[in-house]
Amino acid sequence: MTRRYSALSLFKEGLAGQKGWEPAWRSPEPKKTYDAIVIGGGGHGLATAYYLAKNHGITNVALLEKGWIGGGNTGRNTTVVRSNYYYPESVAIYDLAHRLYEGLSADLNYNVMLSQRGMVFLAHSINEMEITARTVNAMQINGIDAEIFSVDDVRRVAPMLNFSPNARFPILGGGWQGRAGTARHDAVAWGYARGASRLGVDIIQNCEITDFIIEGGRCRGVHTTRGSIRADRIGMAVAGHSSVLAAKAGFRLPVNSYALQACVSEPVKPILDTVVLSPGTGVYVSQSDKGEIVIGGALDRIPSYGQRGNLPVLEGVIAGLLEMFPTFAQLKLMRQWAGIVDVVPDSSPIIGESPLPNLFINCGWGTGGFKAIPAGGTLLAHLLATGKHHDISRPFDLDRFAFGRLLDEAAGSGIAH
Amino acid sequence: MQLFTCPFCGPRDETEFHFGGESGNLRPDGTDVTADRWASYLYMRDNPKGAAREIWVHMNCGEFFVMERDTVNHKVETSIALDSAEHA
Amino acid sequence: MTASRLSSGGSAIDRSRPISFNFDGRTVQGFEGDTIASALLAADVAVVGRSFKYHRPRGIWGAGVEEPNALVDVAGSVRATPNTRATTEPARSGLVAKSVNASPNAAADRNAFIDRFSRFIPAAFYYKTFMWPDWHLFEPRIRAVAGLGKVDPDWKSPGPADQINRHCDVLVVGAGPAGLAAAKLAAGAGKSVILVDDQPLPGGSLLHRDAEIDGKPAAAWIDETAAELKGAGHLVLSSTTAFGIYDHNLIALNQRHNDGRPDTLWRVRSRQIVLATGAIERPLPFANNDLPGIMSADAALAYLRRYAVLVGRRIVVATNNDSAYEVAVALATAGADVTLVEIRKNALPAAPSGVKLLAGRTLVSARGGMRVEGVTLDDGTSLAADSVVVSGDWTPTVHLFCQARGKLAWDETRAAFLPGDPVEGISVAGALSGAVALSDVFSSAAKATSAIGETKTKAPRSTGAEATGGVLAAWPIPGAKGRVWIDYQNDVTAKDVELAARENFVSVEHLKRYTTLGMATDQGKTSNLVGLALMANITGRTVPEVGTTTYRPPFTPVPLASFSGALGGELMSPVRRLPLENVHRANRAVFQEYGGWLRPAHYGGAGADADRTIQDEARRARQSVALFDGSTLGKIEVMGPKAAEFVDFIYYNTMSTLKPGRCRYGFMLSENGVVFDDGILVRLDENRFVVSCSTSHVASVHARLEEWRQDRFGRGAVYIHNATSEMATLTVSGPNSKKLLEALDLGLSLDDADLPHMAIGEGRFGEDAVRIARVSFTGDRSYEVSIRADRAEPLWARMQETGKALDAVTIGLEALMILRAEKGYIVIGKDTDGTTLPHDLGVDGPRTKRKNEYVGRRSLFTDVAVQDSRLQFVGLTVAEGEPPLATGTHAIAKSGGKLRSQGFVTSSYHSPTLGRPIALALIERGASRHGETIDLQHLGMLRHATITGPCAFDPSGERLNA
Amino acid sequence: MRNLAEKWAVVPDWQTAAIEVPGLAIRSLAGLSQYLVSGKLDAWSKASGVSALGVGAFGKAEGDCYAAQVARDRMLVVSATPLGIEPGWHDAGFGVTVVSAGLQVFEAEGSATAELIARATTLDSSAGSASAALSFAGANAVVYRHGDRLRIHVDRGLATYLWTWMETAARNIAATAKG
Repeated sequence: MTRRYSALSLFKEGLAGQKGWEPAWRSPEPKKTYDAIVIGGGGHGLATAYYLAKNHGITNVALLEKGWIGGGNTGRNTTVVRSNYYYPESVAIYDLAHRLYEGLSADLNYNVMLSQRGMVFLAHSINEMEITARTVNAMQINGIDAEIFSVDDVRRVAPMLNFSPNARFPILGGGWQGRAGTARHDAVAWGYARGASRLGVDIIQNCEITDFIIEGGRCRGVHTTRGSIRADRIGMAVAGHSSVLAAKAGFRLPVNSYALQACVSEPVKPILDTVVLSPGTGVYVSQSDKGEIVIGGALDRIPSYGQRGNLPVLEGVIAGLLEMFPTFAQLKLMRQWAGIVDVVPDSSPIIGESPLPNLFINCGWGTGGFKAIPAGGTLLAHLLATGKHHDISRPFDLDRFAFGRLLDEAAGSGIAH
Repeated sequence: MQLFTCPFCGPRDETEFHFGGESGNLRPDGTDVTADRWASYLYMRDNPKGAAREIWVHMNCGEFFVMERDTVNHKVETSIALDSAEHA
Repeated sequence: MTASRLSSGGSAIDRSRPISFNFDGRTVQGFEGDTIASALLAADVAVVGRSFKYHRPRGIWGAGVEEPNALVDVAGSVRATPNTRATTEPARSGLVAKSVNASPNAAADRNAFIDRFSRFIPAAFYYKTFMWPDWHLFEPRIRAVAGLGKVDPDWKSPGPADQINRHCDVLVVGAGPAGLAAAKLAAGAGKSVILVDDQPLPGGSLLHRDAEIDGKPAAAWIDETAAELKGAGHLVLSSTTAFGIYDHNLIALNQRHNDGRPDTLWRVRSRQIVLATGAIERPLPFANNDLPGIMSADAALAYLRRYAVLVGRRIVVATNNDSAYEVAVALATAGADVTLVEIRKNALPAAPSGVKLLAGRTLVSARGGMRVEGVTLDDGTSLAADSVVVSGDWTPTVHLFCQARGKLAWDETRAAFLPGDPVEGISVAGALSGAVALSDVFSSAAKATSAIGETKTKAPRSTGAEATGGVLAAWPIPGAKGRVWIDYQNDVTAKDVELAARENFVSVEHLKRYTTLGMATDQGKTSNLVGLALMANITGRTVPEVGTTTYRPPFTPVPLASFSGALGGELMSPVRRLPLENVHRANRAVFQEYGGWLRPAHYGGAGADADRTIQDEARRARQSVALFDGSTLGKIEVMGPKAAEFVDFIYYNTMSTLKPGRCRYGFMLSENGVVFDDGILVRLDENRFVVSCSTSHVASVHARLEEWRQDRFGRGAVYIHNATSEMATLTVSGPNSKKLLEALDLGLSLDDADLPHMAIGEGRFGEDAVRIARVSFTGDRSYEVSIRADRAEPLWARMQETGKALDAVTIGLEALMILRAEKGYIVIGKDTDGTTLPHDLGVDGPRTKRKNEYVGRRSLFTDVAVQDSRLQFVGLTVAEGEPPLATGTHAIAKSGGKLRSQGFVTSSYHSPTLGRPIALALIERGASRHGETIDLQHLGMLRHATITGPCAFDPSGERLNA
Repeated sequence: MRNLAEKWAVVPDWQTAAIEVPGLAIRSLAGLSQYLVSGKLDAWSKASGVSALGVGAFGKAEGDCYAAQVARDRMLVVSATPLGIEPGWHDAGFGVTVVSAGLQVFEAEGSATAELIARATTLDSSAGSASAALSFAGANAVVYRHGDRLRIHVDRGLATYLWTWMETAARNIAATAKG
C-alpha cells in the first residue's frame, strides 16, 4: 500500500494503475469510550482531532460527523485565506491560522493548494481611503503584512476592474495583503482527516448526536444514531448548527443562523489573479485554479437553516460584481449554493468551555470560518487537552458578552451600530 | 424569493421585510439588571431549527408583527400584529 | 465524407435562407434554423473541442442542453460569449465560433500530449504532489492550462438585461407532449397559464419522434395547441429555460433573444407548477466511448429529422433499451448502413427493418483517433463504423423537482430516479414521471393537472404507434479494460471512480468532489447517474444507498447579466438629490456623495484647486457670513399624547423638560450603549417634536422610532412621520448672519431675547411659511431656515443676492467639516465607531444622573463600559510648521518590545482661521491626558502630537452670540 | 476632486419631462397637496370631511380629494386644492404632516402600464393589498390608480432615480414589443 504522497509515488502508482493507494482515512466502528470526542467533521472539527493527536499526544479520539466529512461550510465557502484584521486579538487568532496554513501541505503531506496571490480590498471614496489607512496602520502595528495601494497598484494586480471615473463606485485605491490568497477547501478537510486518522483518531461518519450524556452536572459523552459514546472531554465545532446542539446541552448562544450564498461562473482562462474585495458593492471574488470565477455572496437577510440559495441576494451580489468587472457580464453562472453560518453580534468566534462543564465549543465564525480552520483546531485542541484557554483564545470566550467586551471588527472599521 | 404576509398588507415579497429578532425576548428595564440578564436580552438567542416565532417589520407600511415560520423549509404559518400578539 | 446534409427534409431549417459562419478559422455553411452543432455536423466537422484535463479530441454528443463536449466561444457580429453550447446556439451569419481549451484549434491542439501522461495524473492527483518545494512554483502553469473559454477583454455591454415579474395560476415547464397537454388542460380549467420551453419551437421529443395525436400528425397538433394557448391570452415562451425553483413557488426563467438583445430574466410566481422536463439520454460504458463520432442515438435522430443531417454512412447503433430502434430504422431509411448492437438477448422489440441486429452483444471498445473508426464487441467481433450512436437509456430530468426540495425514489425497473413524494404546489408529468408511451404521457399530464380544477378540455389521445420502455441496465463494470469515460467534459473515467472508492471517497458528495464528476458546465446531466451506479457496484451497495447528488440552480448556465438587470451604474444604490441641485450646479458646485446624497463639496468649479477653494470657503465663513444647503438633515416628526415620554426614552439626554419652541442637542444610543446618532430635537408644542438626525441615518432612525413605538409604547401613544424631504433647510452662519437674515424680512423678531440660541421661530417668506432654528454646527451664530422644498429656490436666490453686500460665501460640505472640527463637534461614524459610548465623548451627565429608562442605558454600566482604558475623544496638535496628521494615523505605545495601538486620528484638517493643523482623535484615556505628547504612526512613519481638548477654536463659545 | 455631478443624470425639468414609448406615457404631476395623516382616521375624517377609507395597492382612487392607505393607521391624503387643516397633533386623536413637496408624483398611462408594473414590483397588480405603500423599482412608493392612470408617489430625493429607472424600463418595454 502506498501511504506517502509525492511526485515519485504518483509516478510509481501510475505504472501500477493507481491501484496501491490506501484509504485516505479509516472508517472504523465507534468504540464505547474515548479520551475525547470531537463533534463535527468540518475543517474545525477535523483540525481539532488532528492537533489533539499531534500537539498533545491524545490519540484515543472519536470524531463524530452527522453526514460526510467536509460536507458543510468547509466545502461551501469561497476558500479565501487572509489575516487582515483590525484588533490585536483578532490578528493573533487569524495570524496563527495563516501561519499554520503556510506550512500545512508539508505538515499533512497533502497539497491544500495554498495560493498566496494576494488580496486587495478596495476603497471607493476619500472616506473609505481614510478608513483603509486606519486599518492598514493597525495591521502594521500588529505585525501583519499590509500596505496601502494606489489606483495604479490596484490596476497592476487586477486590470479587469472598472477604473472608469464614471463608475458607480470609483476606485480610489485600497489596501493589500500579499500573503492572502486561497486554499483548496476539500483538501483541507481531507488532509486533516487523513492526518488525524493516521495518528489514531476514529473518524465516524453518518453519526448524528441525539443528546448529551450529563451526569453530576457535567458532560460525560453523547448519545448518537450509532450508539452511546462516552468521554470526559467533548468539543463541538458544528458551524451553522451550534444553537441546535447547545439547546440539547441546555444553554443558549449569541448566534443566529443565516444562509451565506456563493456561486461560480463557468471556467474560463485566467483573467483574475488576486482576491478582490469591494466592501462598497459587497463583491468578494477570485478565480479558482480550474478557471471558475468564485463569487462570495452577501449574508442572507432572513435567518434560516435551509442550505440553498435564493434570488434577491444573488441578484444584488452579481450586480455588484458586474459593476466592478463590467466585462464579466459575458460570463454565465454555473452553480449557486449556500451554507449555514453562525452569525454572532460582534462577528467574532466563540471558543471556550460551554456553560455545561466538560463540553467545549468552537463556533460563531460567521462568514470567515475557513481561513481560521488551523487556529480553531489548535485552540479547541488546547482547551480539550488542558482544560484551559490558550492565550490567543481567551478573549473569545463566551463570557465576553456579559462583560461587554465585544470584538467587533465591523465596529472597528468605522461602522456605527 | 419568499413571500411573507404582513398582517395589514397581505402577502409581499421578502425584500419588503426586515427581521426584528426573536419573539419573547422581553426587555428588562433598569440599571440593577444583572450583567448576565442584560447580555441574555441583548445577545442570547434560541435560534431554533424548524418552528420559529419571530418579530418582523414590513418596511413599506412600518407594521411590526409576529410571524411563525419554519426556518428549514421556510413555510410561513401565521402573521399577527405585534400589539395583538401575546408575549411578543 | 461521412456525416452529410440530406437533399431534403429538416423541419427546423429553412433552405431558402442559407447562412455561413466561421468555426476555428474555416467557413461553415448552413441554413437558418441550424444550430452551430447541426451546421458543423452537416459540414462533417468531427472534432469540435478539447476536454478539460487531458485535451482529448471530442465531437458532438447531443442535440440539447446536456451537451458535455461541443462548447465554443462565440464572437463576431454577435455578442461575445465564452463556453456556449453549440447544440443550443442558433447558427447565424457573421458569427465566429472558436473551440474552447484548444490552441490553435480543436483539430490540432498543442496540449494534446497531456493525454499520453494521463495514467500519472488520475483523479485528484494534485492533492498528492506539487508540494515540494512549494505549490506556488507549479500553480501558474496549472492555471494557464485550466479553464475552458476565453473572456474578451474588450467586450462592450449591449445594455442592461430586462427583468420581468409575472404571476400565474399554472406554470408548465417543458413544451413536449406532456407539457403541451398539461398547459391545454390547465387553460381549459380557466386558469392563467405560462408555458416555457428551452427550444426555439415547442414540441419537445415530438419534433423528431414518430407520433400521431387525436388522429393528426404530431407537428399539426403542436402548432394547433400552441396557437390555441396563445390565442386565449396565455403566455408561451420559447428559447426560455426554467433554471431555478426558489421558495414559495418562485420560478426563475432565462429567455434568449435572437435580435441582439441581452437575455431576459423572468421571475414567475405560480400557484401551481407542472414539471414536464423530460429525460436525457445516457451514454453506454465501453472503452474509448468518448471518441468523436460517438453520439447519443436520440441526438442522431434529432439531427436527421430536424436538420436533415445524416451523422454517418456506416453506423453502429448500440443500445440497452427500446428507444434506439426507431433511431436505427430512421438512419437506415435515410440511406445509412446500420448495425444495431443490442445488449439484451430476450424480450426485444420487433426486429427493425433494414437494420442488421446483433442481439445479446455488448460494445467493449471503440477505436479511432480523431474520429471513431470502428468498434469491438464482447465476442471479439470487430465492426467498422464512421459513426456510433448509443443509447444507455434515459435519466429523467429531475433537477427542478429536487431544487424544490423534492425527494427522489429509485425505480428499479426503469433503472432511474423518479420524483418521490409529491411537493406542495408542484406536479410532474411525462418522461420525468416515468411515462414512456405517449398515451401514458398524456394520462400523466391529466393527473398532474387534476388537482388544479375541472377542465373543459379533453385530454389529447395518442392515435399512432407507441414507444415502449424495455431496458436492461448497463452500468460500467469495475475493473473493465481501457478507459471508459463517464464525465466527458471533466475527463472522469471508470478508473477514477474506482480510485475514489479505494481511497474511501465513497459517498456521492465525496465522489463528486474528489473526481470532479458532474462538476463541469453540463453539471453531469449525462454522467451523474452512471458514476453513482458504478460506485454502488464497487462498494456493494444499491444506487440509492450511495445517494443522489444535490441539484442546485441554475439548471443550465445563465448569463450573469440576466441577474443584474438594470441594477448598475446610476441605478445601483441611487443617490438622493437635493431640491436645489440644479441651482448648485449652475453655481459652480463640485459634487461628492455624502451619506447617500449628492451634495456640493465646494463651489470652486470643476477646474479649481479643491483644497484651496475649501480653505478659502472655511476662512471666509468665519469672517462674515456663510450660506450652506443643509436640506439633507433628517426631519422626523414625533406626535401624540405620549410624545414627550417617548423622546425621553429614545434619547440619552432628558428631552421631556424641553419647552415648546426650544431645541436641544442629544445622542441616540443603540441598546448596546453605542452612540448611534446625534442631533437636535425641536419641540414644536406639547405633543409634537421634530427629530433632526444625521443625513445618513434618516431611514434607520425612522425605523427605530417606529419599532419602539409599536414594541413599547403602543400604537395610540405616539405617531412617527418622516418629513425629511418636505423642507429644504438653508443655513446662514457667521458673525453677520443675523444681519443677512434681517434683510430678508421674514416677519419675525430676530432679537436674541426673542430668538436665543437653541430656539425656533416661525416666519414667512412671501406666501410660504418658514421655520427658523437657531442652532449651530460651526460655532458661530447660525440660523437654519426651513422652507417647502419646491419653494426654496427664490429664498436661496434672495440669500445669495442679499449676501453680496456682506461678502457672503456659499460653502460646501468640506468647508463645513473644517468649521465643525475647529469646534470639536463630532460626526457620528467618523469621529466615533461602533464601540464609542457617550461618556467617551465627554457626555457623562445623563449616565450618572438620569433616573428613568432610556435606550442603551444598562449597557453603559458593563465592566467594559466603566473601565478606565477606554478610547476617549480628544484634540491633537502638532508642532509648529508640521503638516496635518493623516486621518487613520494610530497613536502607538511600546510594551514588551511590541507596538500597540492607543487609538487613532478620526478627523484632520488644516484650519485656515487658526493657521495650523487641527485633528480629532479617539485616544486611550485621552480625556485625562491633555498636554501629553504622544507617538503616532502612519504607514510606517513616526509623528508626534500633543493631546488637547477637542475644541480648538473659541472654546468659551462667545461667537455663538457674537 | 472629481465632480460627481458629471456622472449622475441632471435632475429633469419636471414641467416638461416625459417618457413616451408605444403604449406608455409617463409624466410628472405637480400641484397636488399631500398630507400624511396618522391616528384615529375616523376622527380625521370627521374633522376634514375626507373619507377615512384609503385605497390600497393598485386600488382605484377617484375625484380631486382622496386618500391612499400607507399603513394600518396612516393615510396619504391627496387633494387638488389645499385642505384647511392645521398640521400637527389634533386632540381628537390624529396627527397631520404636510408632504406636498416631499413626495414627487408621477403618472403613467397607456396599454403597457401593466408592463411597467411587472418590471417595478413583484406584487401582483391584480391581487390588491390593503396598503398602497410598496417597493417600486426598489424605492418605497405609494402606488394606485387614478382613473385610467397609474399614480406613483415617491420621496422627492429619489425622483430622479426613479425617472432614470423608468426610462430604462420603457426602453425594455419598447424592445420587447418590437422583438
